[in-house]
Amino acid sequence: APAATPAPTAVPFRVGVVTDVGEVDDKSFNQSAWEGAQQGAAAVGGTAEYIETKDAKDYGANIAEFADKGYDVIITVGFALGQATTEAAKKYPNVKFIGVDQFQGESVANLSGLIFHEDHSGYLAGVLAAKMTKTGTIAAVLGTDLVPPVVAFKEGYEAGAKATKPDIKIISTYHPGGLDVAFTDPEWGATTAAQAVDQGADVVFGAGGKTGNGALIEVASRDGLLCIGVDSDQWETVPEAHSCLISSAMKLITPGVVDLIKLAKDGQFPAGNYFGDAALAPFHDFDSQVPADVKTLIEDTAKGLKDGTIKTGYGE
Amino acid sequence: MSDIVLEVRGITKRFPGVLANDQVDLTLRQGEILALLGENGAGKSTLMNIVYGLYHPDEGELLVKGQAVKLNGPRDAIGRGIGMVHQHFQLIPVMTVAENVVLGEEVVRAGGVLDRAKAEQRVRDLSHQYGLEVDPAAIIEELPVGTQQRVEIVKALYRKAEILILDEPTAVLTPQEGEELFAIMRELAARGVSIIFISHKLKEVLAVATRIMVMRAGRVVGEAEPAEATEASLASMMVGRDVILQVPKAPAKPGDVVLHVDALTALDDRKHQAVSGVSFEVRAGEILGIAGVQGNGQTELVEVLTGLRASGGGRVTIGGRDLTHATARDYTLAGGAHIPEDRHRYGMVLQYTVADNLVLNYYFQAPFARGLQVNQPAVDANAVQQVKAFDIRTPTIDTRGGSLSGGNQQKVVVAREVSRPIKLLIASQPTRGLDVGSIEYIHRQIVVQRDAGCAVLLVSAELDEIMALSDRIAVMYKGQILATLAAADATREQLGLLMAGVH
Amino acid sequence: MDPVIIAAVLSSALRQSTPISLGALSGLFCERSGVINIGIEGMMLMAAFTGFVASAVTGNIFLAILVAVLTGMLMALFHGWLSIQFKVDQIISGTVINILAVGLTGYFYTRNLTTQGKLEPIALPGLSQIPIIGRVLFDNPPITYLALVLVFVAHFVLFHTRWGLRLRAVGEHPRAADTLGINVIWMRYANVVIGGALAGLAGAFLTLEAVGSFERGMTNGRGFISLAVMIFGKWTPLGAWAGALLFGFTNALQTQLQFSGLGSVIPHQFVGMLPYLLTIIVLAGFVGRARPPAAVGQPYTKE
Amino acid sequence: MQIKSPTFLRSLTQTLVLPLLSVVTAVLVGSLFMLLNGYNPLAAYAGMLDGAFGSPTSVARTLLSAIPLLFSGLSVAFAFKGGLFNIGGEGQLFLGAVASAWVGVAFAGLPGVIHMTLAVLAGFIAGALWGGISGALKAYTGAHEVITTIMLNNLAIILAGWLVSQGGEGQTPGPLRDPDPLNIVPRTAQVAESARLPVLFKLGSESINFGLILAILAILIIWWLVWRSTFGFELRMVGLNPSAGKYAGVNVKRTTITTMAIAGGLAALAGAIETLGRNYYFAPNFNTGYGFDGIAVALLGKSHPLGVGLSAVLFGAMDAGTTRMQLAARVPSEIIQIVQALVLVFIAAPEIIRFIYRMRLEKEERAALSAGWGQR
Ligand SMILES: Nc1ncnc2c1ncn2[C@@H]1O[C@H](COP(=O)(O)OP(=O)(O)OP(=O)(O)O)[C@@H](O)[C@H]1O
Ligand SMILES: Nc1ncnc2c1ncn2[C@@H]1O[C@H](COP(=O)(O)OP(=O)(O)OP(=O)(O)O)[C@@H](O)[C@H]1O
Ligand SMILES: [Mg+2]
Ligand SMILES: [Mg+2]
Repeated sequence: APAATPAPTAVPFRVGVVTDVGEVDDKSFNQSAWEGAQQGAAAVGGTAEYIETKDAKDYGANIAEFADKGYDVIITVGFALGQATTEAAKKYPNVKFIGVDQFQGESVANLSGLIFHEDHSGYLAGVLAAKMTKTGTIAAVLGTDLVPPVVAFKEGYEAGAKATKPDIKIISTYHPGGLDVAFTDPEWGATTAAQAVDQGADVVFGAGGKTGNGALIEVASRDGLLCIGVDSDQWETVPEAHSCLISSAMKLITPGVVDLIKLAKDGQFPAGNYFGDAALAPFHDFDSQVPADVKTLIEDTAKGLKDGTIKTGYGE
Repeated sequence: MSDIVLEVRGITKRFPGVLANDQVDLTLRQGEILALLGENGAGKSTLMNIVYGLYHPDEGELLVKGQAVKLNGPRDAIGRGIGMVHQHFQLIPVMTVAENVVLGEEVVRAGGVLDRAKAEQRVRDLSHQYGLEVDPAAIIEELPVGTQQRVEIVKALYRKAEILILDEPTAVLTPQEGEELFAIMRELAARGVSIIFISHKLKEVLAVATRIMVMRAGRVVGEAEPAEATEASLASMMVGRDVILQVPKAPAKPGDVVLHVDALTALDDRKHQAVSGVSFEVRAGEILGIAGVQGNGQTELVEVLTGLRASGGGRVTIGGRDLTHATARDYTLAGGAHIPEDRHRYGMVLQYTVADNLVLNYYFQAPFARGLQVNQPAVDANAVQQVKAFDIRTPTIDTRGGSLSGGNQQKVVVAREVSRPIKLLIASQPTRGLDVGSIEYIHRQIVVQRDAGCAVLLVSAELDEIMALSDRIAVMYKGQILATLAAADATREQLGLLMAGVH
Repeated sequence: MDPVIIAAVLSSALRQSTPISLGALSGLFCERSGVINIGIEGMMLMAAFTGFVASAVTGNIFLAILVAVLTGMLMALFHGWLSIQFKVDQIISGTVINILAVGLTGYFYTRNLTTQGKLEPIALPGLSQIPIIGRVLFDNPPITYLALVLVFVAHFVLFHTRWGLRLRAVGEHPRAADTLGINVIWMRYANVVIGGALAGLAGAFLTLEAVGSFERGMTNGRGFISLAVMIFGKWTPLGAWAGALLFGFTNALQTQLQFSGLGSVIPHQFVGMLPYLLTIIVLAGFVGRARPPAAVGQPYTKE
Repeated sequence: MQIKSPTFLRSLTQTLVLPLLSVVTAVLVGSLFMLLNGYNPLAAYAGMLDGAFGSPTSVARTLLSAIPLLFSGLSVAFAFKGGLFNIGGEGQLFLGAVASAWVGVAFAGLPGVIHMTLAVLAGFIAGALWGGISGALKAYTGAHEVITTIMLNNLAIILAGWLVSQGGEGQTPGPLRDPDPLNIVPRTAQVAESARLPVLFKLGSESINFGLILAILAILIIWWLVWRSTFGFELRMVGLNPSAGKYAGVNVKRTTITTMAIAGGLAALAGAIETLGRNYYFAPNFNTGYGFDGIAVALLGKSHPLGVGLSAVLFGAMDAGTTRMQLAARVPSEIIQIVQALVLVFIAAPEIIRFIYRMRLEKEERAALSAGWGQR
């Protein structure tokens, strides 16, 4: 049996992370959340531990694994864990839950959904794409519309592009399959990107896990094209795409998680939805290729989105 | 011409529970036609399969042209000039004649590319040389059985066979086709080919063999010269006692028409017309025998009548009820019984117990079913009774049907079909592959049913069976009934000609 | 219609058909010899994985293809061992292959492996200049060309060579082949392994040519579609190829329909169902007189 | 005349010995894998046992995983008996979940028992229709069920997704989507209390719902249906020898369709019970994989309802124990899939077990799924 004996005195503040299907160092959601958990735990003088989920069936059990041991904060990563997290939050009212990417329809006192304005970063990506395209055609290769953040990215992207260049042609497509394949079909992403590029798209936004990564790598294999990643700074996660990756439409999970852990420790845990920041990643090697006026436009747009003077149109 | 080309010395072959060959000796001289006779299961095919390298003997040795050989497979046998035509043809139905002939010894160009034209030419040359007419480009499944058999012989000759084994080659042939085959065999023998020929038909053996060897229960029990032997002497040598294969049978007392078939047509599996406008009737208390070479539409006719195949036109009534488009269930419920031609395919579920097989098509009726449930006690009670009444040799009634011997399996089928009240019995090749004892038993059951007032339709490729049992005989040829004769008036020769389509 | 769009759709169709036709050829060699192969999916997945790992570790993409093909052959050997040697029901044996592949690729999945590059398109001089066709057919990466060639090679081998004749013979009537001295067991093993090599190539296509990276479960049913396509093509290479092209085309078409903005008119899911619906309809409606090899699924016992 | 065969007891032990040895051997080979990769198999398996049976809560989780596995396993096993291979469990499960959620939501206000019964039935019927399509395609066109069920899986999953999807701007949401504007998650609304499966008892921190009773009933009913009813007599006959079935007057087409329909319904019940007993709504990220796991469960259980029950518990335990195994030994949980595949290999090829343990095993009946491959 595992050594699960709790220390008799002065139990430290314990943070547990349950990943979505995949590894904790996936350089994406899981890793960002795990880093946030470690930094947050350190900041409040606690410890952090993780469980990697291997099968969607195990969400509930994995959460319970921490909850049963009396962890203080449990972070569940990803939209897919939303249901299991809500259930667990109701069952374990003394544990604080942070659901990354989980929109809260109803408010549960010990559950906070860390969500993002994906449409904002999508909008910024759209502005960038519209400014950088030479052909006037840009594309988006997306995971499934069953996942609202993906829809938000898309709607934001299209709105940003249109606002910047009204006559722009945007060709975008969702993966036709179910949730089980939509984010893990890189070849579909690649061939779909190719189909878009073949008809003139020169900037491709790949938003859909490994499916989107497939699109990025495909674009990278062709000369003179640009691609935009999603979620985290994909410069770090998809080195194969360096030759085209101009930026990524990010949601800043790590600082969001850190904030929420601190709030939990301070007893100011916000029930319901908690908005983290959404932003565009650095341009890395493309920094010199992005004209100064474009950079300024993006900074201004980001400000406008934040203060509400610019609207993406999504969810209104 | 007394060179010994093949010598078999002390061959023994055991199968689990069976001693198939027991210290068998055999010699074959060049240019002779040696007939091998014996009951079912006597071990003839086993012996030949050993000579052809398919089986390995447990004991004994083989000498080809005086040289001891060890055959590790057919390839070795072929290499030694041995060819075999199997009882069940070993032809690939979807391929052409030429492809079947050259398979394994293909005519190829560089890189293993088939040279079709050359292969076809080789086949054509061979068939001219030996007078075996075959079209090398024809697809096997489109050919009549007689032609398929010629292909098998060409296959052997192509491999330069000097020793040719023919395992029951005439079982599927018309008497006329049989004659043609004998001519071919004599021609081959004259050219120095040595032939071993297996048959159950004593007349043929006497006609074509130059020497006869008889096996029983795995042993050689005697030899005979055709000039001196008679059918009776051969039969008693085979069985070990005097045989009278005459079923005792009083004259028929026909009653009302039970089965009426009018202008019936049907297609075979390949959608070719197999039954073309057949009409006949069978009365209560009589046996109508349908004679004919296999493959002339009898199978399809029986399947239509018993609800296993859709009719293509015409009309069928049983006891006045229209059953033209009946299912097998309708047929059963109308008082029909069916002993199917292929008991493994239709007659039994080999994995089911004997008890379940005894109610196979009757399980849904009281007392075997109660509501939605099978009434197992009733099924078992029935089995106990039938096993006794029909002398079915089985360890228990829960034994799987598949582990019974062929004769006992057939008894299960017969018991099931005749032990319920029936008006009509259709028996198709009811004794195929059975030993003498079982044949006698089943023949007697058929006559008992007739005498009890049941109408019987008997379909058989065995002329002797037809002649022994039938009250009237219809001959089927190419999907039609050529003639219907009273059994008393029919002669073998007449029937033989009709079966070949001559009238 | 815009020729650029036509070319884009056709290219995508050809690309999506490539792993499917390789998979179908894999099934074909197995089934023509009498062995059902529903393990194509697993063989593809395993090969995609090992090929990727080999490429990441050695940096040699051709060596990686070799590794992928060998992996497919090894998996096939296992399938043969179970179904030919031990006479395990061939469908169960294929299922085992599939489950095992998911388990093994997941278990050995190595984090953060990346390869530098994938197989690049090679434009055939002259031919690639032909309008539309040139772009679609003559400007492709190597495995795509190879797959096209293999369709015709398979056709030729199957119907015009000694090997093909014997292969079909053991699938139709193994006993007959046996009586002519053809080694049925060996022929079946050999062709199942050839089938494995083809499935392995399909896997190599996915990671080494199409995507350039591996993801768990990335075959996403392509092996099963291959199987359907093989039956659709009535167990012939050319027919299977036609089926694969049709499947690739419906997929490319559904993407194009979304590009054209149709997605906001009718839910894109309906368009996404097209390829599967079409496969069922075609299988049920048109395969009609298709006749599988007579002995497929039956283990051969030498007396 | 002896009625019962004397080897009954011996064959029973043999029936049990083989699966047991198969599991043990697979576990040992799994250990080998772990040792090779530097994991500690003892810690891993100990963690697994603890997670599966170590506490009342663990036992409850094993049971809760076993219930859907039992239904999808029974589905595959039942179809096997009729000579059909249902790989369509996954899609049938989805539709069962959707249909029961729909009834659970749409018919709120019905009296409890009636509403719950209707919701469960709706799930069954949805799966039965979906399975029946494959059966009908097989019966009337000869399209092989392996392929049609795979295609129908894809269709069902896409269809179920659309039913609850939000879609993009300007698109109509799927008809079953939760109308609550605050909920952006694509899922149905919560099923009414009246349609939920009642909780039977609490085991540790988990609640065991009425699904357990349904599972036990299903085992008994399927056993009766296959081995005692006249339909079962026909079903097995068609499975073993369709020609003989035709000869015996069985409507083979109808039996094929009915068999696939019942199989589809059984798999769908797994989805219905998950929805009505645990989740209380359908969402497309609804637990997946039970449909495919059912194949292994059925094969391990030798397609006997009781055997399927036992193997469902074994697989359920493996599922429930995975998490703790991972925590205890940090071993990738895919090792479980490898072990499961190995169990299958050994079950399907007893010669390997016989070879390893130098023992004699009676020749036994083999599944013959391949018989109708691609044929009309
Ligand atoms: N492969 C086998 N396995 C087990 N027993 C066998 C096998 N082949 C033949 N036998 C048995 O060996 C005996 C001899 O069979 P064989 O086929 O040689 O007889 P046969 O003389 O050719 O009979 P028939 O006249 O029916 O052709 C029979 O009892 C048969 O059941
Ligand atoms: N495994 C077996 N167990 C028991 N009996 C068998 C077995 N295999 C075959 N037999 C029986 O042995 C006999 C010979 O079988 P086989 O398949 O060789 O047919 P055959 O009639 O002898 O054909 P041929 O004469 O053309 O060789 C048949 O009666 C068959 O029923
Ligand atoms: Mg014989
Ligand atoms: Mg015989």
